Amino acid sequence: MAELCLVEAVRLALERAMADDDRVLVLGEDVGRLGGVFRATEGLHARFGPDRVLDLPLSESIFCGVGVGLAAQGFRPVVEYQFMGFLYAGLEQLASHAARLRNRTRGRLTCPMVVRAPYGGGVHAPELHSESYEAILAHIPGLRVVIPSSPRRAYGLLLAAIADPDPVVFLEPKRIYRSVTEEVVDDGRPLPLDRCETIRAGDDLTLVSWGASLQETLVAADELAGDGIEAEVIDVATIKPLDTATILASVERTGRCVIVHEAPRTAGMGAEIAAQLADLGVTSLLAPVQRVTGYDTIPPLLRLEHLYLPDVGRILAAARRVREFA
Amino acid sequence: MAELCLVEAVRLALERAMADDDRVLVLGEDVGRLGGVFRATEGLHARFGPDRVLDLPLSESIFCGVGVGLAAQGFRPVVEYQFMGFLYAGLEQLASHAARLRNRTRGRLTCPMVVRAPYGGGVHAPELHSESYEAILAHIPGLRVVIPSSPRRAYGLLLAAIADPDPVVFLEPKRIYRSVTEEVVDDGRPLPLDRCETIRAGDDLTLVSWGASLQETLVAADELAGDGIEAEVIDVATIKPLDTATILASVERTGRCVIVHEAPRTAGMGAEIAAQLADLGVTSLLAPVQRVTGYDTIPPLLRLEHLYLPDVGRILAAARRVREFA
Amino acid sequence: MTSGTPWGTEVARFDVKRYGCLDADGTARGPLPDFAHDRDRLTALYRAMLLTRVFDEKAVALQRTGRLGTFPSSLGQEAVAVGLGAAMRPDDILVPSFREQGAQFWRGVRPLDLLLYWGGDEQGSNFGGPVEDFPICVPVGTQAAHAAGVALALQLRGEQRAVVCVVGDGATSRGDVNAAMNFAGVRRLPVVFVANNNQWAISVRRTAQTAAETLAQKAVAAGIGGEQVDGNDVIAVVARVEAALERARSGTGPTLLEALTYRLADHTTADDASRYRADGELSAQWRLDPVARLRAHLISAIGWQSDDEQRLLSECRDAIDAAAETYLAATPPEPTEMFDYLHATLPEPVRHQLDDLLANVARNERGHHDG
Amino acid sequence: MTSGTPWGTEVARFDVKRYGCLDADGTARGPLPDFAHDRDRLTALYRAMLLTRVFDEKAVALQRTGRLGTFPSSLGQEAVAVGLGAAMRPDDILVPSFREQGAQFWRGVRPLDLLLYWGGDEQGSNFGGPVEDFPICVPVGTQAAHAAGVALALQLRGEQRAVVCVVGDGATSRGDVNAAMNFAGVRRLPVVFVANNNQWAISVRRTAQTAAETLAQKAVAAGIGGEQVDGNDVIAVVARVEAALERARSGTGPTLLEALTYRLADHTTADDASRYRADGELSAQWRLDPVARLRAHLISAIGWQSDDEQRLLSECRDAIDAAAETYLAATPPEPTEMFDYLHATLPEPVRHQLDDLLANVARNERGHHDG
Ligand SMILES: Cc1ncc(C[n+]2csc(CCOP(=O)(O)OP(=O)(O)O)c2C)c(N)n1
Ligand SMILES: Cc1ncc(C[n+]2csc(CCOP(=O)(O)OP(=O)(O)O)c2C)c(N)n1
Ligand SMILES: [Mg+2]
Ligand SMILES: [Mg+2]
Repeated sequence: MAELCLVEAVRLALERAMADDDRVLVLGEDVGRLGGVFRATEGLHARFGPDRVLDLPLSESIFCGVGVGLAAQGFRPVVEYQFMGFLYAGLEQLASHAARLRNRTRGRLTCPMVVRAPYGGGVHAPELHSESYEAILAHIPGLRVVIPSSPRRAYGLLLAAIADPDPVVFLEPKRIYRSVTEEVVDDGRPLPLDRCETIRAGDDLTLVSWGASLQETLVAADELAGDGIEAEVIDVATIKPLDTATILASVERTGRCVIVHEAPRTAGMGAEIAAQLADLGVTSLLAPVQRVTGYDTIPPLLRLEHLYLPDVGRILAAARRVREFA
Repeated sequence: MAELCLVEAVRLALERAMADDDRVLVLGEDVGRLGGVFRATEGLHARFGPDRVLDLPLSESIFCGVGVGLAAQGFRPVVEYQFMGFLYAGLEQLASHAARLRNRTRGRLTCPMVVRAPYGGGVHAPELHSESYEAILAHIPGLRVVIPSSPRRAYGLLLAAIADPDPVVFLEPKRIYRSVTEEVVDDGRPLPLDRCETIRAGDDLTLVSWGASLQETLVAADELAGDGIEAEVIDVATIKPLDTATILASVERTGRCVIVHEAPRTAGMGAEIAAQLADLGVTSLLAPVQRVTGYDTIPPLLRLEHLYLPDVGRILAAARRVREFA
Repeated sequence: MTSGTPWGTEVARFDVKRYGCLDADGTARGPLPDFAHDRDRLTALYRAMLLTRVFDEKAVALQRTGRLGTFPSSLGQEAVAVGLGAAMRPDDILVPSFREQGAQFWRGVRPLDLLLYWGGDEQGSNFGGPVEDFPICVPVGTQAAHAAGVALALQLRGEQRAVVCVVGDGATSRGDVNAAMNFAGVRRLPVVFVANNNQWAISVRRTAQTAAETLAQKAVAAGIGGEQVDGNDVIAVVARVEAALERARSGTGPTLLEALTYRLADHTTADDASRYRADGELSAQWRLDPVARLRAHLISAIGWQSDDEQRLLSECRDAIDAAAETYLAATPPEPTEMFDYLHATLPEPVRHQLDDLLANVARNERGHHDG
Repeated sequence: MTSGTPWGTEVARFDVKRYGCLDADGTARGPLPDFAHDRDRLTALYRAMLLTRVFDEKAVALQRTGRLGTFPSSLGQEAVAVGLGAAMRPDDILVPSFREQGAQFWRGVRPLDLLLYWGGDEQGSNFGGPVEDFPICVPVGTQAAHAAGVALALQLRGEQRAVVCVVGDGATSRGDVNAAMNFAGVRRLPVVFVANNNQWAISVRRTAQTAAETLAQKAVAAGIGGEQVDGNDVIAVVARVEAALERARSGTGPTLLEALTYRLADHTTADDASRYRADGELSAQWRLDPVARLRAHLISAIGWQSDDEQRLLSECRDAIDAAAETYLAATPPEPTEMFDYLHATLPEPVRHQLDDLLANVARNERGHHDG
């Protein structure tokens, strides 16, 4: 049992999956000898060789398409996009083919593929290295979308994603790739792909978040606790399918909810969650659901980036608004 | 003054814009001599010639990029994607460049480009000819998203989109390209790009929709009127920026709301609207907002397509649910 | 002051060859490949081309009478599809575009399957026979990446099999097609790309797609072999695809084979080609009709008689009529099918939507508000 | 039974030439172009290359000390950027990748602008000077389509101007780069694509990008001219880019010019190239250093002295130091800037978000919860 950081847990899950199942392949840019620009595939090339860990030519538009071909043939490709900002070029293949192959052929061909990408801002990287558009992926029928927010969840969810018989997009919050560590047992045990995780219990308020923003959300919860307000904190983790039941049960109890995500506000996953709460929870809501999100602007370069991402102050302000709502 | 159908109104607006401003260019597949597969550009090639109406090689990934170059140089490109299903390949350029050029250069270069695409299902076409992912576009900061639902709105909104100094995605509900006609005055007058249109007044219930689904929504409103229930019907028209004020004012009055769209449910624009109603309208809502949408499945081929798209029955059932909510 | 320019040396050189066996009137230009001396083989090729033509006619007729969706005829291009289908081994894998019915039939996809497909039932892509073959691909050119992926799978498993991927002339402008060929080149994948150059992409002429003199030379960018073949000459198509497949299987690398043919039909039943193409062009191209050419060759080479022709034609018509009847009598898909294949197991949250569908179906059956 | 194969004729033929003027030791291989006899021109080129090198050094140092974001040095590639910049006319338009600081400086972008940019302030792309030039492009290869669009604009207006678009060797694998070149070919657009082949795309070698023997031959697919130039030979780069621009402006069509060079630096400051590349390779490449080569040429051709060298070097250092100081003293951007350039006018619904930002800034200033 070792203390691992999130990216190490990703690496461990990849290594475990590759060791257990030689249909698992890793493909992407710089995933080979370099081990990925974030080292998520470090050592895999050395251990499994160039026929299982493939550096692809720089052509994102075909990565997922190559994956579709491999997957249809029974392989389990894990395709890395170096940054989510460069996954736009892969959306055509994801939406038009990966997500549809099973349905199109009535199950004759299937697409057990995982698409991994580091996502989100806050690492002082250049432009287009901070995208966070999980909602776009969640809107596409036939895809599962997963975002781990801790090393253990990264390990278990990635194993589950690789084992899943259908395409899964696995987004890794790179801001906390190395900052969050915990003990991870390499037991090969997957986590369910359709469950939110309640990571802090509380009765006064529900805070819903995922990815790196969960860190600020937890800090906010601590601050609120200092004021005697006990917040329940839910890590959504599986963006799609969305475990509405867990969120709903919490909000029915607390009556108040703040959703935190760093993606832009309009048509983000926060909207979907808030809408479901409104659909189902109108009778129990004591205050309008608040969304603390990235703004509907272009994420600024690094000088202003910290003001774009939800911070503890904004979360607290929203929490106070829902608390004080008469 | 002539009775025009929707696609004729599109054509008229294009012709008018091209005649009034020779910076306006039309680019796409088959937009030239053929006049577009739906005839939206019919006659433009003959009138304005091959230097203003350009058939591009079949390479959707660069259409918007070419448009960015033209727009940065002061042209006003109107780029047609033959079907929205093939716009996935254009998303990288739209999201990474078109939407960002002004911000990236602090206004030095700008992108007054319009991207047109027929969208939506119900025309018995092959696979991937029925996409409806306006929510994906609306999630991308820096884009405007417009969907006309009548010939007059098509004419005025398209003129406004072309005149707008920033990129606009203009989605045309092809199911009603020819079925809806009305008189359109060719007066060159744009419509505002940030206003919903209330197309039927009523106090008992608000029905919110856009695009082709508005037709079923209006039929449902008529049926409800037969039962003595007066529904207000709002055509959202400008998906982004969203005219929340108009929708909210209506729902504050009626207390009940059904949103109808043919895109998949999860993270669709219905979620955004419902979330905003929940954000702001918790005090006035008498029933949970209902969403009648395409399902979170792959849109079926034509044999089952009619059961995928929201129909009058589903809208009425939802309307009854919000009416009868205690 | 002397003036000069930088000193240049040639560092690479390429050429593109065009291959053919039969002249337009069916005469052999020289010694034919072995298989072309086999009467059964020749008549099988002819039958497959005729069957395809009869199928296309029937499908267009069904569409015109509202009993089929939009349909792309392969009229005039039968030799490309049949030729490549015939060149493949059964365990090779076809990754088609949407106009290769001739190849699909050869490989065991039934006319019924394709009628179901174009009639709007996904079951049409759940064909038996070549179960590893890809289904028809609608987004132009996107199948090239799949072909590379499938070929990579075959290579990784060390199998002696290869992939044939078909793209149109229009599709060769798609960046991902170029990228897929490039990737295939890097790994010397066992794949043959056939560019089915029918001279048109809907209303856009081949010459408006690219300034390249040939499509075959797109191979040069990918560092793979490229050549042209007369696509109205089924014997040449079979021979060149076979040779390319041989290279693919033996690890010599991929090939881009440009098959020169012509789309004698409208783009699809939704198109009216007279809006953009001159009658004269069409009638000139009819003189190169691949079916007539092979028939002429059969007459001179194996003494094909008009009896033989009639027998074969009615055999094809019967087969296609029977398929059409079965198609028209087929039970429509169950509404719930739209949820059955979304994922291996339906996620809980989507179950509500299935319920909603069922409630709506029930409502519709009670006769209310049929949208 | 005779056995034959289809009859093949050559239908197209291509070659790729490589151009150079100076040997690795700076000796002219033959008569040099006129401009290379102009002392001022030569020293200007040398100064620009030196300035670029000094800038890169400074930028890396700033990054290492936490005062700049991730930065891509152009060490070893100065001749490509400076050469193409010098070949352009002021009213031509540059559509760069992200490693062409040498070209940008030549055209009037200030070192300060690029420091602001890599320091995380968008104002760095709001440069004066070449106001029609595109800003640095982060998504690899996507700029090629912009270049085609800009060139189309110039062509439609009938202007005698042209575009230079730079892509890396890795970028040539991107489908959209191929598609953009193809489109440029179809319309004979006034554009020169420079493939800055520094042999690496982060950790991926040029030979793993494509099986093509040269990147120049990617031009063949697009039906445009393609050639190689020694990218460590600034005289050859200037001459060949000038010639290509001349062809572009005169309507002869686009060119793909592969400039052969080497990335002597890490990919960016975030990279550690020693993980994937052998020291031996690096030291061999240092012997081809373009700055040393031009210096050697200057010494023999115009009697360049070590005094001249020292004077120039300290001039460059002073200029860059001054830029760095101005950069470090620059006022940070206003928070509201993130809303100011979203659209020409801020849509009403986003105004609430601007208010939220301002409230947050105020909160932070009061010292609470600085995230
Ligand atoms: C990506 C994409 N863009 C546009 C279309 C619409 N479309 C269908 S076929 C076609 C032309 C294809 O031309 P070509 O590749 O030459 O094939 P052909 O139809 O001639 O067989 C177009 C534009 C499509 N199906 N997919
Ligand atoms: C579309 C895209 N994919 C990936 C990246 C990450 N990335 C930045 S530079 C680079 C390699 C580019 O190689 P090359 O084109 O040879 O240019 P060079 O860096 O050598 O100048 C990669 C993969 C990116 N910026 N954009
Ligand atoms: Mg064609
Ligand atoms: Mg490189």
